[in-house]
This record gives sequence, structure tokens and C-alpha cells, in this order.
Amino acid sequence: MDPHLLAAAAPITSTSGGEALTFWIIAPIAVLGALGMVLAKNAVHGALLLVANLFCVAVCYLLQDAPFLGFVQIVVYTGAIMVLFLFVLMLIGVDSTESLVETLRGQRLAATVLGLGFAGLLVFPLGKVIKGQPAAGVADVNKAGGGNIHAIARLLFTDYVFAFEAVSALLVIAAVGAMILTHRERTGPKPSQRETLRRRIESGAVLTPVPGPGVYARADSADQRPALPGGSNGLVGGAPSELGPGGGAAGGRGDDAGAGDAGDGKAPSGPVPATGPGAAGGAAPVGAGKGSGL
Amino acid sequence: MTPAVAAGAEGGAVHYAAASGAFSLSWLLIALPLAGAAVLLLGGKRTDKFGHVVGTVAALASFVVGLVIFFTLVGRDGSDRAVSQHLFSWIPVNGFQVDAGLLVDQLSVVFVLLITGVGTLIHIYSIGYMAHDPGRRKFFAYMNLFLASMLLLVLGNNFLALYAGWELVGLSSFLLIKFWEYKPAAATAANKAFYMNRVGDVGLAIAIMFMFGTLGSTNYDHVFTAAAGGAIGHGTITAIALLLLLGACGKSGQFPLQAWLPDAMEGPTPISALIHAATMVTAGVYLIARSAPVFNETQAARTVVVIIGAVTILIGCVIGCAYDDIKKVLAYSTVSQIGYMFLAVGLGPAGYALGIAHLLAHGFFKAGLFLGSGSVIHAMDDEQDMRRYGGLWKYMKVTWVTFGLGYLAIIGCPPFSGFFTKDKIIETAFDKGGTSGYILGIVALLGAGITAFYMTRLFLMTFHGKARWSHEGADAKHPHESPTTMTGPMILLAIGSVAAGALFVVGGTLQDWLAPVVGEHGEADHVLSPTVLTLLTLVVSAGGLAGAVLRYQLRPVDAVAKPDAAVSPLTVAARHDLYANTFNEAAFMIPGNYLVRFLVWFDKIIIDGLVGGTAATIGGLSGRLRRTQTGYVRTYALSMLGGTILVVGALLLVRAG
Amino acid sequence: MNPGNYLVLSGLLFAIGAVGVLVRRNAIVVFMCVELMLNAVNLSLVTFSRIQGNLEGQVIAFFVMVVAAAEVVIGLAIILTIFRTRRSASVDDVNLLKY
Amino acid sequence: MHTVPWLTILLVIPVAGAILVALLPKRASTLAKQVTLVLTLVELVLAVLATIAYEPDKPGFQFAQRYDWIKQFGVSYSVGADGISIVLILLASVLMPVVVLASWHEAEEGKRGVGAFFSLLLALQAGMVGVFAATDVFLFYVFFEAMLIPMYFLIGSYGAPKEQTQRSYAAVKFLLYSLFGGLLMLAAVIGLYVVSVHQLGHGTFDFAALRQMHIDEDTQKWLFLGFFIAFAIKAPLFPFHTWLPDAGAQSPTGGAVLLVGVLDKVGTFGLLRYCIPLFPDAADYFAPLVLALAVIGIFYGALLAIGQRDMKRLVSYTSLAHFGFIALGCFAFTSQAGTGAVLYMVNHGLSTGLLFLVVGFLVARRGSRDVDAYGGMAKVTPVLAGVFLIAGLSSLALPGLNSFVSEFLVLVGTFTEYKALAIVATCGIVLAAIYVLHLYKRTMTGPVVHEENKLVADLSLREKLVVAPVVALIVALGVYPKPLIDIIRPTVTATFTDVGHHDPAPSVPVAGVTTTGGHS
Repeated sequence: MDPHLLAAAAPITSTSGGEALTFWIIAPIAVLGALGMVLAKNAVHGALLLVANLFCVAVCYLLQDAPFLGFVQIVVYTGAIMVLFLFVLMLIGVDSTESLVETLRGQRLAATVLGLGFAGLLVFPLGKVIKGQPAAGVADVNKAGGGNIHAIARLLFTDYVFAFEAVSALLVIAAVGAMILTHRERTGPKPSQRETLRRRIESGAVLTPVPGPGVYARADSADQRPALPGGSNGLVGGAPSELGPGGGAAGGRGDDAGAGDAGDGKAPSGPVPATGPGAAGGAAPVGAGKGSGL
Repeated sequence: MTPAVAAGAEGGAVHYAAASGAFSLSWLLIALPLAGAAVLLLGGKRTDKFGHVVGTVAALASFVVGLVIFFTLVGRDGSDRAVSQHLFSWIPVNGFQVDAGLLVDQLSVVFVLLITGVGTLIHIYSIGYMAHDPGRRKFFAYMNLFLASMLLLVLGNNFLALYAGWELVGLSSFLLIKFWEYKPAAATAANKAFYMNRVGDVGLAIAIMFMFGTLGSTNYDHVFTAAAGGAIGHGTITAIALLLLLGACGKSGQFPLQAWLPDAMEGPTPISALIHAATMVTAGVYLIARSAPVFNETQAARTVVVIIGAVTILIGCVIGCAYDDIKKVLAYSTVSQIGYMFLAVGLGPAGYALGIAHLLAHGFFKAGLFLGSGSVIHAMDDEQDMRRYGGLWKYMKVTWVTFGLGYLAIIGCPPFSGFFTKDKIIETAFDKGGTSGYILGIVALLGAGITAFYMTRLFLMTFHGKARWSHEGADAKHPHESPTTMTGPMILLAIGSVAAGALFVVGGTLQDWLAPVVGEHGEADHVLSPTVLTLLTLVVSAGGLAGAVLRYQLRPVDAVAKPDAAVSPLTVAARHDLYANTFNEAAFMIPGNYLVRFLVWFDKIIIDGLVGGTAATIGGLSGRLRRTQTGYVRTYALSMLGGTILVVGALLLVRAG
Repeated sequence: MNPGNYLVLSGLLFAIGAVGVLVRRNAIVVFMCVELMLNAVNLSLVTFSRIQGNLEGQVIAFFVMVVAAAEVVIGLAIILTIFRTRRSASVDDVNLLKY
Repeated sequence: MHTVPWLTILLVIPVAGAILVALLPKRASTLAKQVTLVLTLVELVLAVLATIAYEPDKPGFQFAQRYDWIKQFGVSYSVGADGISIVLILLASVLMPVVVLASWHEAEEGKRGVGAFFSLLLALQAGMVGVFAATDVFLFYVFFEAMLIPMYFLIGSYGAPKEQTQRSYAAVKFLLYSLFGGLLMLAAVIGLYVVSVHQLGHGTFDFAALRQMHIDEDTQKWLFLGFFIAFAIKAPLFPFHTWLPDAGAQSPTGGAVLLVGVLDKVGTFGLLRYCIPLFPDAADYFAPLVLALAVIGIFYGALLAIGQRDMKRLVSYTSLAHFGFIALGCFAFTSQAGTGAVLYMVNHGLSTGLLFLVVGFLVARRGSRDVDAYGGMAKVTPVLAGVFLIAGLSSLALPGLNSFVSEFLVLVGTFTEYKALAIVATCGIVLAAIYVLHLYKRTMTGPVVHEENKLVADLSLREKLVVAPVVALIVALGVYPKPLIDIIRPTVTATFTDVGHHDPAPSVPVAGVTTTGGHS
């Protein structure tokens, strides 16, 4: 669709010179980046494609005598904001990829049709209106103001000073707001060190440092079984309770008394549940788990 | 307009002198009993001990003021006896100016004397009669309130003041009928009285509106001047007269609004005497006499008045023969006697004074009869059934004698008062001339005969014959004479019933006195000679009397009335008030009930249903519409995009054509 | 060069962003699409600035950037909070606010 | 005297009071009551003083004040009093302390606290004063709607204690009905503004300025309908009345008194103040319709009242009948009927207010609004029964009590223009007697049927204090209504004269009659 649209737009524009060349290189990349972001299955890919797109837009700014905005775009957008995006993406979990099956009936079709219509509505009349319209250009203004940055700064701190102040207040508020939003209110008393420790022990987490990636053995002790080849069920990098869909863990979970213990030593039981003590984990007294942990 | 000028210039112009001297005290007449009522009602239980004294003194004081005013009036020149007192401006709205004003003239002053005089006597009587009633203070308060209202009715110098008094006596009557309000019958009777009075009041109110709409005033002098001057159109004045008549019928228990009066006997007996015999129920007669200039102008209305009077005479007489309840018989006798008064005042200038005379005489003898019956009821432990009386004359001699005098007066036995007044009315009815005169005269004559019959029946059943009660047994009776506070008024009233007729009628005293108000009464052409008529009347009355003696003295009276099946259809009908109540129920109450039920349904289902239905429809629609709010952000975004496209598209269409 | 080309580009990017918002369910991706739309607008603002020959457009674009930055901060914080409680970053899972 | 801004003072006191009482600590409920009572008494004194300061025979608005509010739209805070509004403000001020005293213990069962109840009452008073005092149509609209809010909460939060669902229903119904009317009126108000832009060149909401306009008849009709329906709902007139019985039955006693006593008067006040002077041609055109609705209302309300078993609903339906009389007076276009209508507004506030108070006292004692739960109460509670009877008698327009004067004025004034209507309407007074006395009979007379009724206490001293001033006013205004009439009459006469209605002259004027006004 886009080549078609661009082709439609081409005759009405008269590109020439370096700007035109750059534009015609940059513009398809921007559009492809945008499309890619929308279509990408993986969010991280999407983010990276967006970075590319934003970069192209920044180039467009530069092309149009707006160096300040262009660089701000690169620094703030492609730099800071997109990093923030990626940060949050990672925090949430990269692998929480969404299923691409549409759940809302007709949403995708309607969205496509409306999107196309909207694009058409924006592009065609615009093309009609702007055909052959001369651009005043901001080069003169920039020069008169002593360079683009100076000129913008003058405007910002004179005519738009109140807006500027308001926006800066907004930024501060946004920062505080973000803090408040992500801050978790403590509901109980602050746990003491002893409590923290006890909880950790009782939860049956690994007390010793976990071996680094690439190491199959997950403990030094000989009484621990090694992980299976491929480490698919290994404890590496995850809390034990989230793992182990195997029978041993299931057996452990079934009983509230033995829940913690089950995860402790026997969670990585794997395909041979009957042999390990994990099978008895459900019935095993608390003391047993503790003993092994200690 | 010219009619106004003409009316003022003609001889019919009515003029009232401004009040001065004793007349400027006339407001006291009303204020005294009103103050008594206020003190007793607001004072509460604190005034229980001496409440009856306060009430009686207020009534007596008012009577004294009335006497003073009366004698001052007598002292004035004959043509200058109408004195109007302006108190304050009551309802002043541009063209509608109503003042609180009083009019003391020949007509109102006789009423004042009747009301305060009989009123005071009945106050005194009530001291004894109500001695054991815990609500005696309230009783006196209401009686005082009644006196004040009734005096306002007769003293007002405009129709609106009269109307105010008119409704207030209705209220007092209501309060007193339901005095023993724990008795459902009393409460029902009171409500019935008020409702039926209100029907009449509507007529009076509309009449007043007609007066204002036509004349721009409701003052007596203006209305009567215009009426007498012939300035009011014939249709209008007939309408006014008929509407006034409707009011009068309601208040006076005349056909077709007579049904409430017998029920009103549920009230204490002094009330029956004062309000439902002597004063309030005769207000209708006062109204017609007062409005004489209006009625004089319209023959049609007068005809209706005499017809109503005649019909009511017969209704009252017939039903009076059938009842065994002593008070009900007296009540129907009142109905029929007022019928006589209506008949009289309906006869025009010839009859006004006679109507008033009969009214005054009736005030005395009927009040006396009621008080006597009260004395009997009191003695017989609240038994009202005459069939359980008999031979009481031995036990209560004073009551027997006073009651007997009243009885002789009502049946028209010469020389007692009823003889003079009733005889004159019958004579005037015949004098009306033509067929109608004969019909009216014969009805009146017949009424006199039946009156003699049922009053004799009552008298004999109560005081003579064998005692149908016993000193022993479960319902033993110990009849005894009443205390002096009760017998005293009875004696005074008996004297009045003996003397009043002669005093008023012989020599035309009252006629001359009232002439300036109700018009001169020229000598009529007699159809039958007065002497013949008097004899005829006496014969008819004697016939009735003889019939009653034959039936109730010479033959034993059953202690229990015969069942309906054993008596004639006429008696059955009479026992059922000639089906007046049945008719009212069938024609108004039952359809009314259905109408109300229908409207309650209509309001709930149709009107509220319409509103609720609209609400439910909108609610249902919004419930459907609500489903579009799926909670999915993307759906909302989609619709936003759609909306944006629409708006942008529309803008482009408009801008770019 | 005719600045109209930039506007066409801007329109295309905006439309693509809009479609992205509509079809993607991952909140962060949706958010990125919003950023794309904002950028598309910024591009047109800068172009208008050029067409008009003054810097107002650029200043507004600058403000848009700043506000967008603030918005990103808050938006991501919200996404995080939601993720923390619901273990999901799908915008379809957050649909409690409905009829 | 002219410099005293009476109306603003009267408006500020309850507003400030409402805020003050709302801010009082929750536990200081007694203090809240006392503060409210004192404030309402101060307000009463000031209102009486203002009424005395009012000069009836001066044309136009008095105590007028005007400050720009939203200059762009010509909206101003402008207040002023004429003979109609001053007596209604007085009525509101009279009823307020009575209501406060009557509601002394009522709020304790409510769900929002005692202080809030009294704060709401004061807010309501502010709304009532404002709506009568406003001389800017927009300001009027604002107060008109603002009044709803406290009333809504009074019904919804403090209404019949045991009937949560029904009282919410009643509150919502009341609010929606009024809002619906209010929105129609808003549309008409805006329409009026648009017309003023076209006619005067500058848009204004100022009543006096709007009155000078000559609107073409079709526009008038639409604008009239917008105002009229709002007022007809508020008043209420048949067939817009069904919210009233629900609201009346579910309101707390004090709320019901204010609702029917004062709030609903805004409707009839609006008819007289806004509908007729602003749209005279439309008023003429629609007069037959309004008169018909009024007469239907008289009978409909009365008959339905007879058919009710719920006492508060019954009283509400009697109000419907009374509003029929008031509307009849407003649209008969004679000075007698108009004056009677305004006087009726005051009198109805007193008599129906008293009726609601007494019924409320009775219901509070037994917890039932059902007529059948009573019977023979006159023996147990004689004072209560007496006051009940007085209120009822006033309601049925007994001469000597206040309502008679107004009712008769309405009827006689209507008669001079519309004979048949007046005669029909007069027949309604029979029904009035029936609904009042039938209720009295069923509740007060006869034997005491229910055992628990034998222990019911008569009116307490506080309750006697509540009813005493109202009873006194009922009697006083019945005997000597002249002071009020003298205030109302010039304004009403001017209102009708300005739109070209003069009292029809009597067909046979008696010489000297017209001059009898000079007695005083």
C-alpha cells in the first residue's frame, strides 16, 4: 500500500538535491520501520524498529532546518525514552509475547480498513492542497535568531515561558507520580533480619549462591541430583516454586505442610518421581525439609 | 351606567345609617361568645372546673347586649332602624371590596334576641344535662363558638360575612354532632351534615359570585338597591335566587337536602334543641327573608321556594309518624315546620313576616320540646325509643307540663303560639289564589293535621298510657324529675311557646316591625274567609289528634315495633326516610366510590404507568446500549478513530467541497 | 524540496500508529504505537514550521516531546503497576471498567 | 432604608449557615440544631423587617441589586423583590424555624448524620430565597435547579426510616421529574437569550429587559411551553403530578412541609412571574388549556385524596387540588383571582404545612402512615386531633381561616371572566370537605380500635410550640388578610395590566361601590 501511496504522492512533489535524496532514502525506512513495529511478533523487535523509525524522523527534522529538535529527538527519544521502554519490557518479561490471534471479532479488519481510510483521508486531500506550494523555510529565521537553538530558546523563554514552566512542573509531577505509582505500600511491619532469613530458609530457596550459567551442577553437595541434560528443569535463574511441573513438585504442592519442602530438595525430580523422596514429599514432615535445608 | 343611577334614584334604594352609640357595641355580640370559646379551648383542662360558667356568662352577656341594642333600636325612628357598623376592611382587592361589617336592623335584631335568648337558656340547661360528661368544658366552648358564628350570620352586612357565618355554624354544628365522637354513628352523622351543608354552601357561594360579577359588590345595600331597582337582568336574578335557595335548603334541611338533619340527632340533646331546631336550621328562612328584594323580583324562584316548602312539609310529617325514636320524630317535625316557614317566605311580601313569626314561635316551642325530650331521655338512662316509655307524667311533672305546652303550641291549639303563626301561613297560602294557592293551602292544611297526629302520638306514647318499662330487672329505670338548671329553661321556653304567637301575630306587631326590611304587607284578597279557614284548620288538627288518641291512648302500644312486613308500604318507606338515604347512596356515594377507585387505579396504572413506562423504556434501551461498553480499550479506540474519520471527512467535505 | 512530502510521510506514520494501537494487545507495544503517532504529529509540526517560515511549530513540537516524555514515564509506571497485580501486560485483560 | 441589601442578606445567612453547620463536628448534633434554629429565627426577623420595609405601592422591583456575573452572556447576579416574591420569601422564612423545631429528633434515624440534615435544610432555604429573589432569568434557573439537591438528599437520606427502596425511588423520581422540567426550561431560557440577542442587540437574561421585548407569537408559544412544563411539574399540575405523592409520603416531615409548602410554590410563582409577563400572547393562547388542567386537577386531586389510605399521600393529593385553584387564579387574568392565587400560595403553605406536621407527628408516634392503623385518636390525643382538625378545616377553606379568603378570591375572580369554570371549580369545595373530614373521621373518631394506640402521647411542649405559630397565622390571616393583600395586590394588578388584562367591569355597577375601597 505504501509504495502505491508514495507513487501517488510522487508526481505532486518535486524533490531535488541532497535533501530529496536523503528524504527518499529515509522515508521508506521510516515507513518500513513503523510497519515493522506494528507487525513484529516480539516486542523487543518492535522497540528496535521504532528506534529506527524515530531516528529517521530525527533525520527529517535535521533536513528541515530543525537541528535542535533533531538532536533532542535522538537523545531523548531514541535514547532515553526507548531505553525506558526496553527496560520495562525486560522487567515485565520478554517472553510474555502476545498471541497474535485476535480476540475481538472484526477488530483487525475494521482497524485496517479504518487505518487505510484515515491514511487516505490525510494523504490525498493534503496532496491536493500542498501541490506546488512554496515553503518559506526557516533558515532565515534561524539565522536571524543566531542559530536554531538560540532562536528556539528565545521563543521558549519569552513568548512561551509560562507554557515552559508549566511543562517543567508537569515533568516533575510525572516523575513523582511514577515513583508513587510504582512504590508499594508496606502493609505489615518491616521484617527484621531474622525474619527475612527464616522466611528464606522456610521457603526452601537455595541458600548458597547459585552456580553461574552454563554449569549444569546446581549444587556442590553430593546428595543433590544434577539437573537433566539441557537444563530444562534446572533451578537456574528461577524460583523453585515456579518451576517443576513434574509429578514430584505436584505432589508436594498438594499438601500445605510439605509445600515448602517439596521445592527444597526434590523439586528437580524430573521424570522419575517414584524413586526420589519427592514422591513422599507430600507426606514428609516439616522437619525433614528443614533438616535437608540446613 | 344608567341602571345604577336609576336604581339609586328609585324608591327601592336601601340605605343603612352609620353605627354610633349603643350600636357601635354590636361587635360585642359576636366577640363575647367568641372570647368565651377561645378561653375555654385554649385554657385547656385548667378551665374544666368553671368552664360552663364562663360559657353561660358569655352567652348571657351577649343576650344583655342584644337587649340593649334592641331597645335602642325601638327608640329610633321607624324608617331609620337599620344601622350598619364598619369594623375593618376584610378582603380588599381592587373592585372586590369586602368589609367586615355588621348590620343591626329590625330583622337581625329579632334573630339576635332569639339566638342569644334561647342560647342562654340552653346553656343553663346544659349545665345540668352535661354535668357528668368529662367533655363539658369543650361542649360549652363549641356552644359559644356556635353563638358567635350564628350571630355573625345574622349580623353581617354583606353576603360574604353571611357566608362566613353560614359555614362557621356548619362547623359548630359538625363539632357538636360529633361531640361524642367515640360513637361511630355520631362521627358519621357529623360528616354527613357537613357534606350536605357544603352542597348548599356551594350554591350560596356561586350566588355571591353572581352578585359580584353583576354588581361588583356583595353588600346588602348595594345588592338590594340594584335588585329593587330592577337593574339586574331577570335571568341573573332568578339564578341568584335559586342558588341562594340551594344554600338555604342545605342549611335548613329542606328537600332535597333534608337527610342530614335527623341523623344530626346523634349530638347531645341541648344541641338538637339549639342548633337543629331553634336557630341554625332556620338560617335558610333568614336568608330568604333577608334577600326579600331579590326574591321579590323573581316569581320563578318564589315558586320553587313554595314547592320545596310544601314538599318538605309532607316529607317531614309522613316520616315523623313512622319513627319511634323521640328525637328523630322531633327532628322530622322540625323539617316539616321549616317547610311551613319556607312556604311562607316563598309567598312573597305577604309571607316573609309570617315565616319569621313562625320561626320565632317554633324556636321557643321546639326548643322546649327538645329540652323536654332531653329531660325524659336523661331520666330514662339515655333510652330514646318511645315504645319503652309510657306513663311518665307521674314521675316528672314539670317536664310533662312544659312539654305539654310546647306540644299544644306545635299542633296549633289556640291560644298557643303555633295556632297564630301556622294558621296565618295556611291562610296566606290559600290567599295566593288560583290552583296553586289551593294546592299549597291544602298541603299546609294536611300538614297541620298530620302534625297533630304524630305529635299527639309522641306525647301519648311518652307520658301517658301504660309504662312499658320497669323498676326492676336488668334494665331497670328510675325516672325522676331533672334538676332546676334543666327545668328552669324548660319553664321559660314553655312560657315563650304559649305567648310568642299572640305577641307576634295579633295586631301584626312583627309584620309592622319587619316591614322596612321585607316590604309592606298589604291586605290580601281572601279566597276563603279567615274565620272559615281557622275553623277548618282546627277541625283538621283535631282530626289528627283524635286519630292519635284512638290509636295510641285507647289501644295498648306495643313495646316493640312491628316488623316491616306487617305494616303498610307507606310506613316502611317512612321508616326508611322515604328512601332519601338510599337514593343518596345509590346516586352519589356508590358511583362516587367507584369513581374514586377507578381514579386511584387510573393514576397508578395509566399516568404513573406512562411515566414509569417511559423510564422503563429508556432504562431498557440504555441497558442494551450499555453492552457496547465492553471494557476493551481497543474497541473504544476503534470507535474514536471512526469518529475522527467522520469528523475529518465532514470537515473536508464542507471546506473543500 | 516540496515540504508536502514530509506531511504525507507524517500522515502515513500516523495512520500506521493508529492501526497499531488498534490491533496490538501488548500494552507496551500499544504505547509505542502512540509514541509513533506523536512523532508523526511532531514531524508535521516541524514541516508546518518550515512552510510558515517561523519557529513556533518547532517550539510546539518541543513541548509535545516533553509532554510525551512525561506521559511515557507515567504510562509505563501504570503498566508496571497493572502488571504487578494482574501478571499481564495485555490491554484486553484490563477490562473491568465496563457495563 | 433603600441602601439595606435585604435580599442579599437573606440569601447569605442560610448559605453561610449551611456551610457552618456542615463544618461542625459530627458529635455536636445539639449544637447544630441550636445554631440552625437561631439562624432561621434571625432570618425570620430579617424577613419580617424586609417585608415591613417593602413599599407595596411603588412599581417595579425593590431592594434591587445587580452585579455582573458572567458578563459575556449577560448573566448577572441581580435580585429584587416585588409583592409576590416578598410574601413567598416571608412564607419560607416563617416555615423554616417551624420545620427546624419539628425536625428536632427526626434526623437521628437518617443515614447521614444530624448536622448534615440541618445543613441541608439551610441550603434549601437559601435556594428558596434565591429563587424568589432572582430577577435574572439565568440566576433564577440556577436556584431553581440548586434547590433540588438538598431536597433530594432530604428525601433520600432522611425519609421514611423503614422504607429504603421506596424512599430512594421517591427521591430519584422527584429529582428526575424536576430535572426534566428544568432542562426544558433551560432550553427556553437559552431561547429567550437568543431572542434577546436578536432584538436588543446584546444578549441578556435580565428580567426587566426581557419583559420589554416583543416576541412573535410562535416563538412565544414554544418558549412558554418550555417554562410552563417546568412549572407545571414543579407546582404540580395534573398530569405532571405523580412524583408528589411519592415524595410527600417518603419525605421526612420537615422536608414534606418545605416541599409542598414552599418548594412547589416556585412552580406557581413562575407561572405568574415568568410565563405571563414574558409571553403574554402565548399565555392567552394557552390559558384555556391551563384552566382546564387546573379544574381537572381540583377534582382529580380531591377524588384521589378521598381514595388514599396512606395519610401523607392523601395530604399530597389534596395539594394537587389546591394547586389547581392556584393555577386557576393565575390564568383567569383578573386581579382578584391573581391576588387570590398568590395569597393561596401563602395560605396553602401554612395549612398544608400544618397538616403535614400533624400527620408527621402522628406517624412518628405509631410508625405507620396507614389510615387504618388509627381510629379514635381524638380520645387519646385531643390536642393533636384539634390541631389536625384546624389544619384540615383550613385546607377545606373554612371562612375565618386563611385559605377561605384566597380560595374565594380565586373563584370570584375567575367567575368574572369564566363563569362556567368558576361554578364547576366551586363544586370542588364539597370534595374538599369530604377528603378532610373523611380522613378525620377515620383517624380521630370512633372507638380506639388498636390497643397500642391507647398509649400514644399527646403533643409535647416542643410540638405545641411548633404548631402554635402556624395555627395563629392561619386564624389571623383568615380574619385579617389585608396586610398581605395590600402587598400582593399592586404587583398582581400591574402584572395583568402590563399584558393588557383588565378586570371586567360589573355589568350593573351600583353607584358608589367602586369607591368603597377608601375605608382604610
